[in-house]
Amino acid sequence: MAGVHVSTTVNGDPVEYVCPADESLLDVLRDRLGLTGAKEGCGTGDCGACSITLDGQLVCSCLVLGAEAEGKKITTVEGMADGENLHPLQRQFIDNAALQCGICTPGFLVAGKALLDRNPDPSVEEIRYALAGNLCRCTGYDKIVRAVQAAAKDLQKQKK
Amino acid sequence: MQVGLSGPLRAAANGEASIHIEAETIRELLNRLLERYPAMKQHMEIGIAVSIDGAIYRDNWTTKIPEGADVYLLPRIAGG
Amino acid sequence: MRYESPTTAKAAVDLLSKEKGKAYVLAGGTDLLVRLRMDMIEPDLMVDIKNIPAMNDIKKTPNGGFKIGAAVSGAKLGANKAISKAWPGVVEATNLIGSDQIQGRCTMVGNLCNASPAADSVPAMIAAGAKANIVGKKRRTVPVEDIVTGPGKTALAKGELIEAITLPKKAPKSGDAYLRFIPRTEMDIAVVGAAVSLTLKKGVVEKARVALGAVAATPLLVKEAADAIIGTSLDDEALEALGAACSAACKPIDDKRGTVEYRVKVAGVLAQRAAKIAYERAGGK
Amino acid sequence: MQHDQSYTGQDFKVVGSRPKRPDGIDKVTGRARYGADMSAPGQLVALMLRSPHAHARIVKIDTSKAEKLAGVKAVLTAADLPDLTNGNAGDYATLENCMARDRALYDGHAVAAVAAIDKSTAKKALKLIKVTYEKLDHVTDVDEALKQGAPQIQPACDGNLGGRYEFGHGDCEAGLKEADVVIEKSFKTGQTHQGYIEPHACLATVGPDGSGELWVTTQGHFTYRNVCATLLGMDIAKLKVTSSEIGGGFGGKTHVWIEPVALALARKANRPVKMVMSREEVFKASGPTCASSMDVKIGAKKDGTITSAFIECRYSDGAFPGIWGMLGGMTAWACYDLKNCQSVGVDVLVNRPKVAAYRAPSAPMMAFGVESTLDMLAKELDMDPVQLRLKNVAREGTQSSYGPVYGPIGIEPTLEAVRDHPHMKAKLGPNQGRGMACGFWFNIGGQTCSDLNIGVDGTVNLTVGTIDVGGARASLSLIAAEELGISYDDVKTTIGDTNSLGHNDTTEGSRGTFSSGMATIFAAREAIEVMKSRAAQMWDIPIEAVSWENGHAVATGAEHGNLPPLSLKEIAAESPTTGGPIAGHHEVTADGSGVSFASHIVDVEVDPETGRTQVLRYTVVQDAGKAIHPDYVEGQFQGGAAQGIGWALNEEYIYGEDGCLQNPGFLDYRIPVCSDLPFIDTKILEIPNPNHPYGIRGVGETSIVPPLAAIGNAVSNAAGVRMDQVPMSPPRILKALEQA
Repeated sequence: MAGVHVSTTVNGDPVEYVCPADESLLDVLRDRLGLTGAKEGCGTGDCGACSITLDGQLVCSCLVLGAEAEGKKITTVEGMADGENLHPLQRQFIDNAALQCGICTPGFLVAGKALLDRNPDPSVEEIRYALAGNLCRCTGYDKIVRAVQAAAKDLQKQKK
Repeated sequence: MQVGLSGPLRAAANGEASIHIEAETIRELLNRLLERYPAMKQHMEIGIAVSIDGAIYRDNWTTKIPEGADVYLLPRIAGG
Repeated sequence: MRYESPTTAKAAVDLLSKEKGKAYVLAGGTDLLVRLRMDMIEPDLMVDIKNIPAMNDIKKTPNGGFKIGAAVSGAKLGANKAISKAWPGVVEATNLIGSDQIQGRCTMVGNLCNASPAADSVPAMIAAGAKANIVGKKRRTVPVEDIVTGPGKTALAKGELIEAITLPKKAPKSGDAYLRFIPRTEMDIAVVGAAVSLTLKKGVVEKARVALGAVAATPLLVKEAADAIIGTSLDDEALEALGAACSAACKPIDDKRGTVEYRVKVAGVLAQRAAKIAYERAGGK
Repeated sequence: MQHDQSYTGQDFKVVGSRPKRPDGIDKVTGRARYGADMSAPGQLVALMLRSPHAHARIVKIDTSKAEKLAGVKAVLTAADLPDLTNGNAGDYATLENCMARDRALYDGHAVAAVAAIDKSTAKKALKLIKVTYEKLDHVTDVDEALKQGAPQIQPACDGNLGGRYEFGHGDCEAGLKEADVVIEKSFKTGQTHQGYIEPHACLATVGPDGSGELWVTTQGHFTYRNVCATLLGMDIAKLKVTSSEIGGGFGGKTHVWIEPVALALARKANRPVKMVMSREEVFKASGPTCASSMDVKIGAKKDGTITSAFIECRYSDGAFPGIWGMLGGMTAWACYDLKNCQSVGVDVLVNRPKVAAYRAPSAPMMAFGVESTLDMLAKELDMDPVQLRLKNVAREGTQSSYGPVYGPIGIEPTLEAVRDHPHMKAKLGPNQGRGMACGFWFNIGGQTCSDLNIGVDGTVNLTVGTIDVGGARASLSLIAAEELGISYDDVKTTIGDTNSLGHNDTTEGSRGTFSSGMATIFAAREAIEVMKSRAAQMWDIPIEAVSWENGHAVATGAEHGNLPPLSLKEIAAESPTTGGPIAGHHEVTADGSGVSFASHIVDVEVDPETGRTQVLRYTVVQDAGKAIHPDYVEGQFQGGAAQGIGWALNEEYIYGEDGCLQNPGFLDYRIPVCSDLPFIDTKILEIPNPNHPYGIRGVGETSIVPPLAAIGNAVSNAAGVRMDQVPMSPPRILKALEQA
């Protein structure tokens, strides 16, 4: 299988790689670029653990080919904190005990941030539907929803 | 002392629900039991636990059995 | 497998028609890449159409309708206020496909060409009278209800692909709606889907189209169901007749998602509920 | 040294507070390393070939073409593994389940494996392995499997009967004669999976000298070490197992599935081998819980006194016999004080994967039968369901249905809390209904050891051997801080690998914080003894004159009382010159875990036209003994309830006529998504366990026991139909509504 040469941007850094044409972007991130923050929970777009943004759009990286990333801007959970400053959502996940095992956490953070970027003051129902593509088996989602609410408040305060 | 036997262990003790045994520790209890009812061996291999006053002991056979304690033999439990 | 990313529809057609092995069109990939991953397909060529500029556009047609490019994602469609206002049923149906993550990639055309009987956007498109613009050796335009010919099968010939979906101009006093039944609140495949599009004249249904999903080998356009409400003001009797006509049209199967009995019953229920929403949207009371 | 494990009833300073978890930052930044996140230089990728048949004789496996493919480094079949057919039954079953020898016993049973330089080469190699099967008749339903003439799955068993276990006391027949009302009903529950989001994954290395390493996602790395070494004939001490962060287990990561195969491939190839299950493999070939079928009969007097309580529940263990019927039998009537009760648990073999534990294994099924029938009884007697339960509730001194007499227990307080909860009085709308139910789980203790090392700056490393599945490191840090009298932030808790500590049992049975908490308390007390002797040295006074108060050594007695206390930090700073590092260590068989009880309340709305059920409100009341870190206790309550809700409404293994699993993915195995659930309210009760110094009971499992029945009861009140089968899927509810 011929490899595809790809030039792209990951968390603001220029990155190049060669991957087989049928390799998922998730496998590229994890196995070629060493970014194991995105997880494979299903490989079929049902669990959201591999969530990233592609040109600002929330997607499951298991359902994107590595070859498709040419010229795109990718962000992953590894790019969420600003240096040593955690993003408010990351901080609130810790403060609200919104994670137990933590395997789904990177996906929730990326999806939660995508939600707050487009809707700074979401209702509980909006949060729940926006995160419906991210499965968590430990928490019953209770503390996750509360963490997103708290982060929304933090971000609103930051803007003022 | 009287030792209660849970369902599956009764068959090995000729159907008795409760038997009289003198023992100071769990290990002694189990040894006496085995002497009297060799069929218990099979249950002990699968796993056995001892309840003393409602607290369940699965492993610690050196545990002392207080006088007048409520003692009950159970199959060994596991969990998720 | 080769991956190609042409920048014109013609180049895409060339690639597809010249390929001797198995060739697939990649739009959002939310079905195709699942099949790839599950080893259900072994492509020799995948043609990504997302770098063809025209296929990423939503345009107004000269006669007041909309032309939605084949690579337009559900999220992009949902963000378009004009279409959401004119064809809320179609937009809602498309936005029901999967999660926000899936919405970032999935397309109406992909949903159609995947040719699943349970595709959410397809009954809504059929009810709306949408047409598929096909490119290939020749261009042709085909009503959406004629595209899917069986589970996983379409009327597209080798070397053909759908370039865009055209929605007609919204008639005055008209409304559309799509409802699906799933066991959870999100993330499931429709057990039953029902779409209704109707136009009113003085509170009476003048025109209507009713389409059902997941109740037969292909999405169904149910003329008898439309006839049941045309000429009525959607009174209880008309709704009863609508439900009965929808249930009668179902030719479902028992599967892991639902039983024949269940689908037949719920198809009628959903069609009634969708009709009420469409009626309200059309300004009926 | 035997320490006094009994409850001290002390006032806590830091235990019970809610500090940030120590692994939080790693987990929100993507740095935490889970099973599939580790790589080794030169690693190979391994894949498993699995049976497409529910039951088939393996006539021949031809691996020759696969072996010749460039890039393939090892191919493995059962012929490469020890034949344990006539050995220990448990070991035989474990290895046979990892790799079928003569017969494939379920759809997805492994028959061969390859290790190759990359995934695509490994995939190609799998396609080149030719397996000749002779298909055999199969059976996947628990009741069908017990019928005469059903295909037999294990030749050593009596038909497909894996075991039959009876518990109880009194005489149920006699009790029925005293009854004014008798309710009899049969129920069924579908097979469910733990549904952890992280698939099984490991990285194995074994050298020609027989030494190996295994990085693996597991609930018990010491257990995995012992099992893998035993199965493969390795020395236990030469296999180092390091547990990754674990992405959920709930019982499913207590048993080995791919690990012995990965180790065997690594040994054969003499290269590191990484093996990661796909989601489809997780559903088909890890260890879900049982499907069940049961019959219940309860007799009662008009005043609600239960005179007779009988249940028989048949559990589908999969293709190998387990203890699931036995466990279920013990839990059935545990909440109640009954004169006559009997419970029968039956283990049944079917052509499905080998069952593993799932959170309070076997208890939710029995509770569904028992608590649904009690609700029917309450209706028949026109009695409030909470009052009916309170009328028959077990208390301290009650002889439990599984035998022992209870010590202090919490079922009555949970019921009283439910009775008095505002949720019980909230208004309901049309098509809405409220239900409640109770649940019980044992909790267990087991072998544990902890190491506590104090650095020269007075900060503390606590090393434990029980896997942290839900925040235990935070709880254990709190316990160490409490005992030493220092700040939570001065303690760093780590999970040690198998070379750094003695044996620790698996984190299962809600034992993690109970047992490692106990070992930590005593390790800290040992360190305190050392610090007292160091302080005595520093003061040059006899050790008997030193006591330990609030993190300080205090000189006592008239002659020394004027010495200012020495803090832990001060003592630690002097440790290089007072005898070297200060440490405490403790190993214990942490027996004496406390049984736990919960009562749940739920409101649902049922759509009468589609049969769809929406959970509107949910409240969990449970006895924790002592909540060390209340956030993570609440988390356990909420998580268990959510899993129970999924089980009750939508989750189910669906098998086709061909005996193959039709829904091995999260699309059609429908676990609750965020928008399916309401906030889950919790109320923690603290009835101390007298057999733990801090009063801790396990908290992890009980919360999954009541939801099935609680929701069934709520559906019954909302829609007027009694559901006798879970999941209460929309088609089933609609059918029941039409038949009503």
